[in-house]
Amino acid sequence: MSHFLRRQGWVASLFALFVMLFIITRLIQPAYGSGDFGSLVRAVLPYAFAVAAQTVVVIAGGIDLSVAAMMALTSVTAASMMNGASEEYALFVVPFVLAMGLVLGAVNGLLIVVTRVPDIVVTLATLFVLQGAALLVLDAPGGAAAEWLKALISGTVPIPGLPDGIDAWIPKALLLLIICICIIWIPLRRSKLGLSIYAIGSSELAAFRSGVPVARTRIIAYALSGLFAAFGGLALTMSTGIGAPIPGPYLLASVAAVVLGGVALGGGKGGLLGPIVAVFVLRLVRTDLTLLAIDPNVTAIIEGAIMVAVVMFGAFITMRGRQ
Amino acid sequence: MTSTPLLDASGVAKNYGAVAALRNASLSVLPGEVHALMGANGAGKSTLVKILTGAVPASAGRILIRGEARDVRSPAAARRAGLLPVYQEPSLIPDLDVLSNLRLTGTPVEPFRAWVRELGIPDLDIRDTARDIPLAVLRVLDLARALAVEPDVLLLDEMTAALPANLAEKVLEVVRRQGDSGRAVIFISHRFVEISALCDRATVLRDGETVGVVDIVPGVEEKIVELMLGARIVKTHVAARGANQAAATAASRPRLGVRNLRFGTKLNDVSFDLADGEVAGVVALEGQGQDELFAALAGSIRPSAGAIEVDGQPVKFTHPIDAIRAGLAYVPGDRAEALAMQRSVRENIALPFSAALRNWGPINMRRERAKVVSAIERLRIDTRAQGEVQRLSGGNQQKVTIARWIAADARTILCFDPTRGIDVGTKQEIYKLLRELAGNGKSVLFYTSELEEVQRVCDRVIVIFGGRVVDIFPVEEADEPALMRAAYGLPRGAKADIGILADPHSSSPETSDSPGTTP
Amino acid sequence: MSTTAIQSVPLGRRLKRFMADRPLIPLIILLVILVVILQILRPGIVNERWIANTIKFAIPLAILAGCQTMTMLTGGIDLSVGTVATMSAFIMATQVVNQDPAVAFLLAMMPAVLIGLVNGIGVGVFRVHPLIMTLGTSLIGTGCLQVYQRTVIASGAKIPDFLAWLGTGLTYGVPNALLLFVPLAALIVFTLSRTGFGRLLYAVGDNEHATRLSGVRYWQVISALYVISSVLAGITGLLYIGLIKAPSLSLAEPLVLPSVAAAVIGGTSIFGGRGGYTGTIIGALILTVLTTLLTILQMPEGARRILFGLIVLFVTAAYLRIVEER
Amino acid sequence: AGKYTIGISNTVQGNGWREEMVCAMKAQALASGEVAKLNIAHRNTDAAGQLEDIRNLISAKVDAIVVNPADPAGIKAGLEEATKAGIVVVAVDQAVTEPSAYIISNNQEQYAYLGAKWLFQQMGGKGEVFYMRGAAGASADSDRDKGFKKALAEFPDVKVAQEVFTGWQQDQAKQQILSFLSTGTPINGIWTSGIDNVIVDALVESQAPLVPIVGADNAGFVGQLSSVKGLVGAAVTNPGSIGGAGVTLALQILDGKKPAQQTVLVEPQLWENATEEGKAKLKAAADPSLSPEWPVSISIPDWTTYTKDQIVACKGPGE
Ligand SMILES: Nc1ncnc2c1ncn2[C@@H]1O[C@H](COP(=O)(O)OP(=O)(O)OP(=O)(O)O)[C@@H](O)[C@H]1O
Ligand SMILES: Nc1ncnc2c1ncn2[C@@H]1O[C@H](COP(=O)(O)OP(=O)(O)OP(=O)(O)O)[C@@H](O)[C@H]1O
Ligand SMILES: [Mg+2]
Ligand SMILES: [Mg+2]
Repeated sequence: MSHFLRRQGWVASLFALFVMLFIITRLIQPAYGSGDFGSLVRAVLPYAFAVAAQTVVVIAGGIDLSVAAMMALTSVTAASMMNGASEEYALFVVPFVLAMGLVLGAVNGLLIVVTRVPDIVVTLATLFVLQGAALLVLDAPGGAAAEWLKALISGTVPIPGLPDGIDAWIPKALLLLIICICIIWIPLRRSKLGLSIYAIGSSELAAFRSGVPVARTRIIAYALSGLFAAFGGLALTMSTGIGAPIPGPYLLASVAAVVLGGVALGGGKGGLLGPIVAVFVLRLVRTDLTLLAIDPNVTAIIEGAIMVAVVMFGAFITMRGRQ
Repeated sequence: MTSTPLLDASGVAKNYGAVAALRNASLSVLPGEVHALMGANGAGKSTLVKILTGAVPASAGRILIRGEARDVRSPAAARRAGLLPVYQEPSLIPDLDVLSNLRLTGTPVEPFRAWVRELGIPDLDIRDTARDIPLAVLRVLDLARALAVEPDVLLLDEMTAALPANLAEKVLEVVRRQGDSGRAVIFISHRFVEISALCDRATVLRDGETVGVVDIVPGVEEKIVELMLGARIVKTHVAARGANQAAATAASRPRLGVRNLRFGTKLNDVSFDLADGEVAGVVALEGQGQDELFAALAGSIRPSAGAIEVDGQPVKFTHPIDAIRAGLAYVPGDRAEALAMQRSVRENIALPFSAALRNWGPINMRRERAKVVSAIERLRIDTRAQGEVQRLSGGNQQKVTIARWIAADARTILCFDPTRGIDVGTKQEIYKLLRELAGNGKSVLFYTSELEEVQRVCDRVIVIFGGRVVDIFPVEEADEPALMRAAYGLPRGAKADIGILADPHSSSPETSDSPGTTP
Repeated sequence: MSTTAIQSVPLGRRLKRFMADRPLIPLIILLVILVVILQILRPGIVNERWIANTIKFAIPLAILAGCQTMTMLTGGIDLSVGTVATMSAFIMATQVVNQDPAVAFLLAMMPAVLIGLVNGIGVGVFRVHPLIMTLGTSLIGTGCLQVYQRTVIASGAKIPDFLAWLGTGLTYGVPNALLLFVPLAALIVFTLSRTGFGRLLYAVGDNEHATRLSGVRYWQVISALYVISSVLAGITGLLYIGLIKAPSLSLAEPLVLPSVAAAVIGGTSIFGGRGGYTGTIIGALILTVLTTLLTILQMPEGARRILFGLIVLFVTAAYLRIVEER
Repeated sequence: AGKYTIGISNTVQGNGWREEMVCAMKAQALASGEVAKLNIAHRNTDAAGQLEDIRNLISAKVDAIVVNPADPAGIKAGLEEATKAGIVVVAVDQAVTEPSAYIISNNQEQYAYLGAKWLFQQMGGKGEVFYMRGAAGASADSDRDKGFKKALAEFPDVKVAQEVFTGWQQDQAKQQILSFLSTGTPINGIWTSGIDNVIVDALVESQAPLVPIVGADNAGFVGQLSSVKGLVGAAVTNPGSIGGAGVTLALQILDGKKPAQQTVLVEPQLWENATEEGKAKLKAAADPSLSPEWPVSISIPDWTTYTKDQIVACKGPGE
């Protein structure tokens, strides 16, 4: 029990924060209902994938500055491939784009391993490369998305055995997020590969001496990051119906959410749940600021202050805990 | 015995840039043998182990395993070949719990648990994160993890250096049984007691070269030391202080007074005095509160009750700088804690000079250089790789941690196991140094996990058990059995069988480098 | 221990070791190679005027990269430099309309000091990760600037003549900005190598615990560091506004990522404990020349960015190869 | 006094033009007297982020949403949901593909065409032009590119000497022009996508010949057109006050006065300093008291009713 609390305490408090914010939201806007929650989840979707992409590499002791650019590239690729194509063609596009993310991510990892240049520089360089590639694919926002893809994240699905009242609170987008992440993350976390990812993040030397193939594990971590980023790119295309070659604000947001979610930037610690709950919190804060009609220039100040305050609070708690 | 060697390495060389860590090392280990690998600090023992287990690629050399040439390229490959190391630094993944660490290396859990119990740690929770486990226990876990897969050759790099006596004993027992069961162990240690109690043969390295292989027979220590040190044969007589000194120290006001110190559940009521010109030894088993005592004196933790007095004045430390200002300098046992590994020897030694806000300005390079050089010379630090401390051998790193406070001219030095992993020659130097410091009026509080050191260096012995001072007695009464009994919390004078170190047969050859301190 | 024998080492090896000991040399060689490529692509471009321009634009980048170098030495990073520079530039340009230049200067430097202090306390006392801390303060700073901006819409803006002279002026073909930069750079280099504070930056980044045991108060070092970094960023802002002469709310933001890149290309480790400022200066020059090179090339914007990324990667990798031992 | 709540969504922050747009929205909402509250989402984000903002505004139950779209097609779903929720949607500055939305927009293609055509005429129909675009991949930039190319097609002897993307960043633009100047390549004209005053500065500082320059009606550039000796140039209007017009349109629709068509285009004007008539226009337009990044055309006849003081105060209802 104490192990669980120590490990999950931060996530639990984040979740409590989310619930509290949700109650506040209902107080501000009593009509805030399941449809609005659905909107929230759709807004969360690309951020959640971006942060998942970032989390994997951060746990492995790295950082990936190319997350947002990777999302842009996969998004424009998907959108331009689906432009004018049939609905069925999209069935091919989705796996293609995901594979592309996986491969490009692996290339990131490979470059880090082979050149031995620090990850932050390699991914900064690939940030430019991927951005450039996105511009070559589409030099202005455009393309299209298959209708079924767009439908995949809007509305809810009737889940047998659940009353409609509850079902309404489980939007398709949330299901999609949970499924995509669970399929990849849960088996991984329990596998030896998952342990190896934590191990190289925690101590590369100790991992190597424990027989972990460090280079291969690092490449796989970046490949997974690319895969999640490709999911994020698809999520962008699904929600907007187009692809935009200029990366959105997902890079810094992903790093912020990783830290808010209790994943140490040094690597080796944390999980995926925390950062994703953090994304929900950050998006809900945004909603509340809009609902309250706060001066938009002040919202930047508030968002920054919240970020700093939460992390400071966390640091303060750990400091107290240590004494 | 004419069986093929389990492991046969010859002509092994390794260059780190301009530094040749190994030139021409060879090592041959027979089945059923506990084989000692000996050498002064920086001789290349750890490097050889790393090469044999694939952690570091060799620049040259040939390695045969069971007579077959094998290219061991990674620790995983070595593991498959039946070679399991316990390196000088713990290699559990700090952020994973013990269980995950086992799964990562494919170690079966039940045998591991059995070994852990056998090695004297009955209450391990395998869900504990490695980072939260004390260093000594980590080392034992490292060993248990290696033992659990029943390796053909076990390579132990200074396994016992960081262990308190009770754990060290168990390790020795287990290692000896490994040898008896037909497997082989390569055992690195600077402690002759252990070598003679345990090993069959010894390979001696000097400056990266194998200079001899000897059978361990009573009296061979002299020869090994000669081989190890080459021309540099040191025969120092570190005498404890003379009787006149004793009188002087007793009379003067205590330099440091500790009064009823408490910290959580770890320290319950510790009181003692430390006089000017005195070296007081602290003896304790693992985890009896000695870490907390030193941390409190160093200003790293705040005691929950009790008082510390310096020169009769009560002091309160909120940060190590307060302790340093009061003249207390702390040398931690774990050198990784004390050194900026990527910086030079010089910068590491000069670090305390810049600590205070008013010393943030330009540095007087000439003055600094003079001080640093004199400290380096005084401790005979091997400066071949001085550009980065991490390239020094373990022993030389350890010396840098002490040199810092010599250069800063601290009045009281709190040494926590300073000779951990240091070769005999260097040990002698450090003993001499501590005595010299005491002779110059400095005070030294000296915790050691090697009981025999107490007799060499200390004037008085403070025994801690269960967070309390259970006994304080003069060094004259501190022979090893007495210390051992006291450390176990037994009243002085009681008799009890406490393991092989008490066995007169295995400890009797221990004469070569302990000249005449036992009464 | 015997001294290592001086063996006859092959020339290539010796050359490599020579360069490894002087990491600046390979960096300078890389810079020269870029300039030569530029000259081949556009014969005649490498003239006095071009050099002056390059230096003018490299200087603000180099100073900000100095902030990154120093913070990176301690294992940190300062992402708020862009915002701080923009703030001081914007405040200077708008305040100087109605205020005495000295007062305007003080007003302009105020937010810099403040943000630096907050960063320092957050990182040094509360142990917030520098990336998050400086990102947070940069968001807060941007917000404040937006609010401030509304109060001065009507007052217009003016670039003080002195700043314009410093930012754009030339004396005998030499940019005046060097008058500011050379002493500043010398000061940074001296601080890092020959002062107690500089020593502490390296040591803290290498092993914080060890510095604590040696009596160093972490929060003092970190607070001072981030204040210094912010003040440097503020000064950069003033210089930059003199160069660009158009105050905007995102003036220096585009310099943030390149400043990190310049420091890393220059050989400073992002993990702390390793690096220096001279390398960073060359790093900034390399990036500036690279930008010109890509502007000159006639190719689609996408291809240009790809090339930029690849060259940055290649330069860093080549540099590491050369400097690394073994 | 007002009764409506209007939501505003904008995705570029910290750029003079957009700031003016937001201030115009606020000022117009205040001046109209019909608006009780403005609910502004104003930050740097992409189409997906704008969708989030629009949906938040729907949750906030605003009566109308005035939006400067991050992308014409990318926010279609959100706008559709808004219309379904009974919210009036007005897009300003750029068109949107959602058919139920009303559009009041500056004609970006025309903006580029007008300026480029004038420039090519000034160059005598031949020579080399330095083409300084906006941000690669932005939809306003690609619209302008269409207009520029259209004009270019009409002047076969005009060649593009160099094409660069300024990213609408002044420092980048300045570095690009200075690098270009030092190559010594002769040019006969410069077309900029609104990053203009730094270009004039660069020419003056480096004592390069002042070739004709086309820019936008930013206060700084308009001032330069009258003050810099020997500078021939033209400012094409691209009023940020279009935001105010958007608010007016939304209010008209809320009041039941629907416009004849869904789309209202505000045509750009060109103010040049080559003729006396143009100079007079420039003089009338110039406003040195404005922040140099602000467009000087702070109002749009028939569409905005606020005063200059009101827009400069940048205060909305209830502030
Ligand atoms: N990574 C490295 N880079 C440069 N030199 C190194 C490196 N590792 C070891 N050395 C050098 O190699 C030599 C042998 O070191 P090694 O650690 O093997 O010694 P050791 O015999 O284990 O000593 P100790 O008893 O002190 O642990 C030393 O001189 C050391 O300075
Ligand atoms: N840069 C330096 N180079 C060499 N020696 C130094 C240097 N700075 C300080 N020292 C020496 O280190 C010792 C401690 O110096 P420091 O200035 O820290 O004194 P302090 O103990 O803090 O002083 P006080 O007791 O007066 O407060 C002195 O012997 C001093 O001469
Ligand atoms: Mg060793
Ligand atoms: Mg050793």
